[in-house]
Amino acid sequence: MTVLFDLVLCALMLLAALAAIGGRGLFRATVFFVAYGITVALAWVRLGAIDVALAEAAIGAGLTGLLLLGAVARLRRAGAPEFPVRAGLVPALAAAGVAGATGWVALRVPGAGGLWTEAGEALPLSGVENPVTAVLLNFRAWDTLLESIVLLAALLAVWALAREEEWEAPVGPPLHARPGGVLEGMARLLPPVGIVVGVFLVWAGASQPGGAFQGGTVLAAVGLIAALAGLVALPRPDSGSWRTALAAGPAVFLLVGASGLALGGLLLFPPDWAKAMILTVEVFLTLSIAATLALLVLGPPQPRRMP
Amino acid sequence: MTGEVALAVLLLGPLLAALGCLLAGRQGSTVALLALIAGAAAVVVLWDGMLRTGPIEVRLGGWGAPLGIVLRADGLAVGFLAAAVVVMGAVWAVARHDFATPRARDVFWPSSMLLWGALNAIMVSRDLFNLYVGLELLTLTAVAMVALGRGPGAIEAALRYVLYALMGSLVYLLGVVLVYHGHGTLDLDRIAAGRSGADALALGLMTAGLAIKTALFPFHAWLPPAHAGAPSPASALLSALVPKAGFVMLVRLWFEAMPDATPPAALAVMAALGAGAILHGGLMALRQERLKQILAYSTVAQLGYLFVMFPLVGGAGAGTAGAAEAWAGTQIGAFSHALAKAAVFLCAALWIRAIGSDRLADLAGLARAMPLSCFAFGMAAVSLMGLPPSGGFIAKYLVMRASFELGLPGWGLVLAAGGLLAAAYFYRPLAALFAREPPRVQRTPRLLEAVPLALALAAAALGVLSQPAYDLLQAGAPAYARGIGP
Amino acid sequence: MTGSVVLFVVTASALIGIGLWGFLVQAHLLRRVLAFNVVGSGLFLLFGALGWRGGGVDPVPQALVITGIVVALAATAVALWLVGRFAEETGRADLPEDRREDRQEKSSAGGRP
Amino acid sequence: MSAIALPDVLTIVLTGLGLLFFLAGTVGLLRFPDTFSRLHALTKADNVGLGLVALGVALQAETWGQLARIALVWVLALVAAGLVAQLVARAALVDRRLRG
Amino acid sequence: MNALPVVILLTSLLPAAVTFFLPQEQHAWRNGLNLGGAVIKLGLVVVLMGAVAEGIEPEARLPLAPGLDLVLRADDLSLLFVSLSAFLWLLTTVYAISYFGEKPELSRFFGFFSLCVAATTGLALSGTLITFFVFFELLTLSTWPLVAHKQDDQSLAAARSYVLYALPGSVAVLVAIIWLEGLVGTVAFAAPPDLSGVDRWSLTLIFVLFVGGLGVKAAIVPLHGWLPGAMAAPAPVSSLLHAVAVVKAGAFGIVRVVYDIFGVARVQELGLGTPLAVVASVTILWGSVRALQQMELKKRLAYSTVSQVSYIVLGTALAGPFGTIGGLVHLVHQGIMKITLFFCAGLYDERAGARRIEQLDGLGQRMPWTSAAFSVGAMGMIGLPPIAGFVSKVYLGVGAVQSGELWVLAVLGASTLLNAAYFLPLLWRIWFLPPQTEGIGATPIPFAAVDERVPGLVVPAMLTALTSVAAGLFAASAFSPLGWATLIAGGAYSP
Repeated sequence: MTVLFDLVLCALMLLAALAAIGGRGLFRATVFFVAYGITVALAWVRLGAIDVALAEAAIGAGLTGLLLLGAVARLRRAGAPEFPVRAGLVPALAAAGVAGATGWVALRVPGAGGLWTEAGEALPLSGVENPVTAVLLNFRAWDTLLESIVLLAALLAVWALAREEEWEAPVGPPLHARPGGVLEGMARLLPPVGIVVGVFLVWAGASQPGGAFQGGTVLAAVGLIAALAGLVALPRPDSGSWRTALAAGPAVFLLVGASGLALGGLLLFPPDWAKAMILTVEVFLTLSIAATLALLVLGPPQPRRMP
Repeated sequence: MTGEVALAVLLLGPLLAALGCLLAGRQGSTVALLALIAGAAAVVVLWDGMLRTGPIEVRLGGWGAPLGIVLRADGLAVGFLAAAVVVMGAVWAVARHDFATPRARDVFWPSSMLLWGALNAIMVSRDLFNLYVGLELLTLTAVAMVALGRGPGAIEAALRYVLYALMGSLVYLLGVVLVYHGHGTLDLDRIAAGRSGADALALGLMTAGLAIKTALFPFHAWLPPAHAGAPSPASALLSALVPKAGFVMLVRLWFEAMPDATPPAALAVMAALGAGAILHGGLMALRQERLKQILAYSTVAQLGYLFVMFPLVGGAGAGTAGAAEAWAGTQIGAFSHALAKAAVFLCAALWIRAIGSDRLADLAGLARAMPLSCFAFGMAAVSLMGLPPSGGFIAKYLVMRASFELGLPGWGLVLAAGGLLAAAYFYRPLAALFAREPPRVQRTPRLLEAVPLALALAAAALGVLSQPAYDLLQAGAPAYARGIGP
Repeated sequence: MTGSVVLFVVTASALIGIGLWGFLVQAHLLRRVLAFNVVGSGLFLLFGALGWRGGGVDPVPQALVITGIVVALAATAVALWLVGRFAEETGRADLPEDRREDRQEKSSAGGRP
Repeated sequence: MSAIALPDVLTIVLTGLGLLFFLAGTVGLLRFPDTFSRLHALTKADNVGLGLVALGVALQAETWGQLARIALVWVLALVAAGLVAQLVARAALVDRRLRG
Repeated sequence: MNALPVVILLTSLLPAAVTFFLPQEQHAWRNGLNLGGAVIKLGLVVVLMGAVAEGIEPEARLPLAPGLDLVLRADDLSLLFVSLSAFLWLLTTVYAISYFGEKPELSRFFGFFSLCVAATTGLALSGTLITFFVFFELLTLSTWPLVAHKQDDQSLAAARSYVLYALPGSVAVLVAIIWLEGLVGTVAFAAPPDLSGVDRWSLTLIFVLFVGGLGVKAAIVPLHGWLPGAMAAPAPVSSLLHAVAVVKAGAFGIVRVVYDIFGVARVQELGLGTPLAVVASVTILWGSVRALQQMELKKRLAYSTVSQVSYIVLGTALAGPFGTIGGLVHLVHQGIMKITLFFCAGLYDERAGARRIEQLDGLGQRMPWTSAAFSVGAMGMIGLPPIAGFVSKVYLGVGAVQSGELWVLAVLGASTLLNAAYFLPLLWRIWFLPPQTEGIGATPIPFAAVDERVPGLVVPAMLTALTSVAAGLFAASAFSPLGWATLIAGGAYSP
């Protein structure tokens, strides 16, 4: 029974992917991409990796879809022409070659068993019960630290696109939400629920699927709705408070990591302190991730000229 | 213990400094200066510790190889850390005057610190996925700097750079997935211990990905517009340091992680691509009208030099003294290229500030108006051409001698031809500088001109005092690089 | 390997193939970024599927995939904003080297600025 | 097949009905001429369909927590559907007046 | 004692480093520094001469990389060239100081000028092939700005062609060195490598690469194209370049290759002696014929240099001690005589504005000292006793007979005639023809106003002329160039 479900799911995934890439209109392609993202999240659920399913749905389908939609609108505003999909034999052969080889090798070569056992043994010392969070925030904390810095670097790259004279202007697209309208009403209703869900996700991350990134994405979504509805003033790149929010997460992570030096090793979380240290890091990290993701979606500062 | 503290300063310092620069706004450059001083001190401590006790290994979080991430500062890594600090310091000195507007200042200083931090992280990391994240951070900061460029093509160059980089990192990641599936670990030394059927395909994919990131010949289309479009102090960083990260990763993969997964034919293909880069880069540089474009194509060519060593170090010559010479020569060549290329780009930065354009026609006669920076440009060009006295020459000599000893003289002649080509495309700007009537020049403080001169002299000094550089490379070098059998 | 995991591995490889084909053949920049994301999610799916043990997926690949997704998002955001800025400046959505003049450009329904 | 427990039968019946409503909504989407009638079909049919499916699944929930979550999902979906329908309708109206 | 070669090198390296940063108006400092450096260098060379005469061969070693050490070592052959360059550098510095006076960009000029001499000294004192190559390259780099000093189109074109010839030549030498070291390991001049194991074909190719690469600098015929063009450089540069630094470096290199690497016996055994002699002879004749056709004084002297340098190459190509001595001693004699001619050419150009041959008419009356020096130099070049030129030609002739290459005698005879053909008319015009007052022959400076009495220019010319005569007269003494050459040749032929 379950294999049939997986078959249908995989078929759906492939169809959605083909429609997203080969689809006629840009808007249609983006919509199919979001649908594709959801099916991939489902696939992760089927594989039993709930943390990743959450991340894929929230970030892979959600935020990326939002960015794509924003880009489609901007391209349309800029009047960039669309043109039909081109077939191409050589690229097709190359792509099929790589994919075929990868699939063939992945199936033929016996797996080396991965680090399931090592992670299991080290879990009690890691200070958290969820093995994924243990890997993310303890065993491979250095990766996650660099990853949070990557988000900041991406934001700097996006802000670099602003023209010189626009630097003082607030970020984000031109707003045309009707004051007192449905969007504003919604923007008042949703945030409390969103914040509860987000915080729960971060807190639950220690023992069940969840974590800083997934929680941060939900909080970012909440922030976006409030900002797009005009309830919250759109931030400006040179505003001190927003920059502190951006820098808080990585800074705490760095300082906690450095403090490990005194305890005998870089990025060392001694077992009995680990849970407390990881949670403090996670709280600040979530704050920064939410701020960075929201600002990434809002984009570089743009003048308030109406379309 | 002090080694680990020094490494911590070099890894966490730049990242903290970047956050500091973001918050400090106007005082961004001062925060950067503090970080650079700390970084320089840390490199000296590492260098000394390295020579005394061999490579410094750090098990992050105390977890050790399979589960956690291991960092190792061996001779090669410390050499690049030192080169990075020197180049960053020089770029800091010149960039202080350049990025006046709030937008440029608030993006350049944090990004440059992040770039430096990412480079340090990549040089010392022994974990494949950690290398991926470091490489991605390096690329995004580099894209940010290219996007800062004021010229018309800057946005297009940044876009092409990001597209190439995206696909490069994904292809590399595909290789990493296959390695994890085959070996069950991501640590270089543990991968070297085991064998897996997926090694060949994994290495092929990782090499393709890194070749795109290092702008090796067929995948170099993104580099010239990006490095010419970026503001000059930034292109000094981009050309001198960024492609070296991909190259070091390739060297570690091919010769430390999977030495015998590479058939001799593949080694020859890498060197052939390098030769193609030397030829194509050189010929294209001959046809450019703007100085920064010449320097950008020169980077494409000089990167080709680094790949000529592959068939000499691996394959038949593996483990012989010749292989160790070729390896050491190439690394010294990489260090001196970093110093010299940074020097010539910083000269371009000063000249663009002084006369507003880098077209060869407008540069005519600059030797009279700005003698110091023109002399620096000449010195650095000498090193890039591989003429004595310079690090470039020592590198060319060592690799050529190794190629003759190992019975593959063809690759040595490629280097010789490359040197001639470099002389050809550097001659045009040099002759232009020497023309008679100096252009109208906006006053540049003499101290600023001394910065590229210091870098050029460092590149030349690498030619005279190359023994310490050689000893550093040998300390902690993996077996294949010490002339001892694998 | 049970049947469904093999299925996921095959699908993931197919997704990588489709994405790579899309990236290489498309001229429109937005579609190429979209294709990049398809390759990314396919690749992560492959990583997860290969790490499948008994009840769930080996935690290390899970963590790496989460990190990978976030990094992919960061890169996509930069790429998309660059595409937007490039379109605003040049009024086109494809890189010069991809333009083939013989292709008849069908202008979409979007309003002219 | 031995007698299936009552809740399972109900779950199958309810989810089946729910799917039927979804099908109706989709047919409406494809057949109706203009945006407004399509919106009408979608919001009505899909919301009822979702309610039925949620009810069916709720029967399988073991803990109150899961039940609360399913209810939260249903409420959020309803609110979101209503909001989006409003916005799309307004956008269509503005678009028609511009091009009208 | 081992540090002596390094100190000699520093006496021109340090002044170069400091002079670059001296502002233009610091004439006193700049001249003092360079002259001081030159005098100290000459003194140290004399001390070194004493040491080497007693058989001590000081050596200094700076390790660069594995198997790549910079070695400075003084042996009799290197001393011959170092003494020549030290002596002539002092005179040329004096000459250049008064030649330039207040002209612009002097710090740059004197900086590269002393860098160029440092390269020549290093090249002469080099102990291994790779050290020789490092200084060989440094010479090219430091002479480029000197040739392009005037920064006008003509000198930039000359500098361009100079680099166009020199760099491929240096690549040839580098490939030869690396190929040889790939076969026999690091090559030191003190202990000639054992080439028995190497096959004839590679040895011949390596030899051809060496001669080709070094031949560019030694201006052997097909590769001499850059030399006449380099006349666009100011007089002190063309005199130092052609009499001492660049041209002799090439010849010195070939001498090193033939004597200290291959060994005369092996060169003959490989059958390379005769072809080298043929190439040298072709150059000698071709240079003289072209010199005959030149109407500009400096161009004529340039082509004369092309042919004269090949005497040295001819000497090395002839088997037997006399040929060797002839070649070696000509290395010094040609240097002294040619620099005299260039000093005088510079004087005629600077003081009388005479560049073309016909403008020389009657200058003997107004510029007697210069013309006297010029005549001594010219006659020396032709080979008339008692001036030095005669000694080298005699030894070369005897060497030719000794090695059984009789046709070389004919070449020497013919070239002597040709020398006479392009030098004697000059002397005739200077001393016996009346000055031309106007028309194409007249010099821009009115004849009456021509005045040569600038000590800084005339004294060096006179000194070099006297040295040429002294070298000829006291050839027999141990410390004369001939004495040194015999000492070296003795070494080359002893087993």
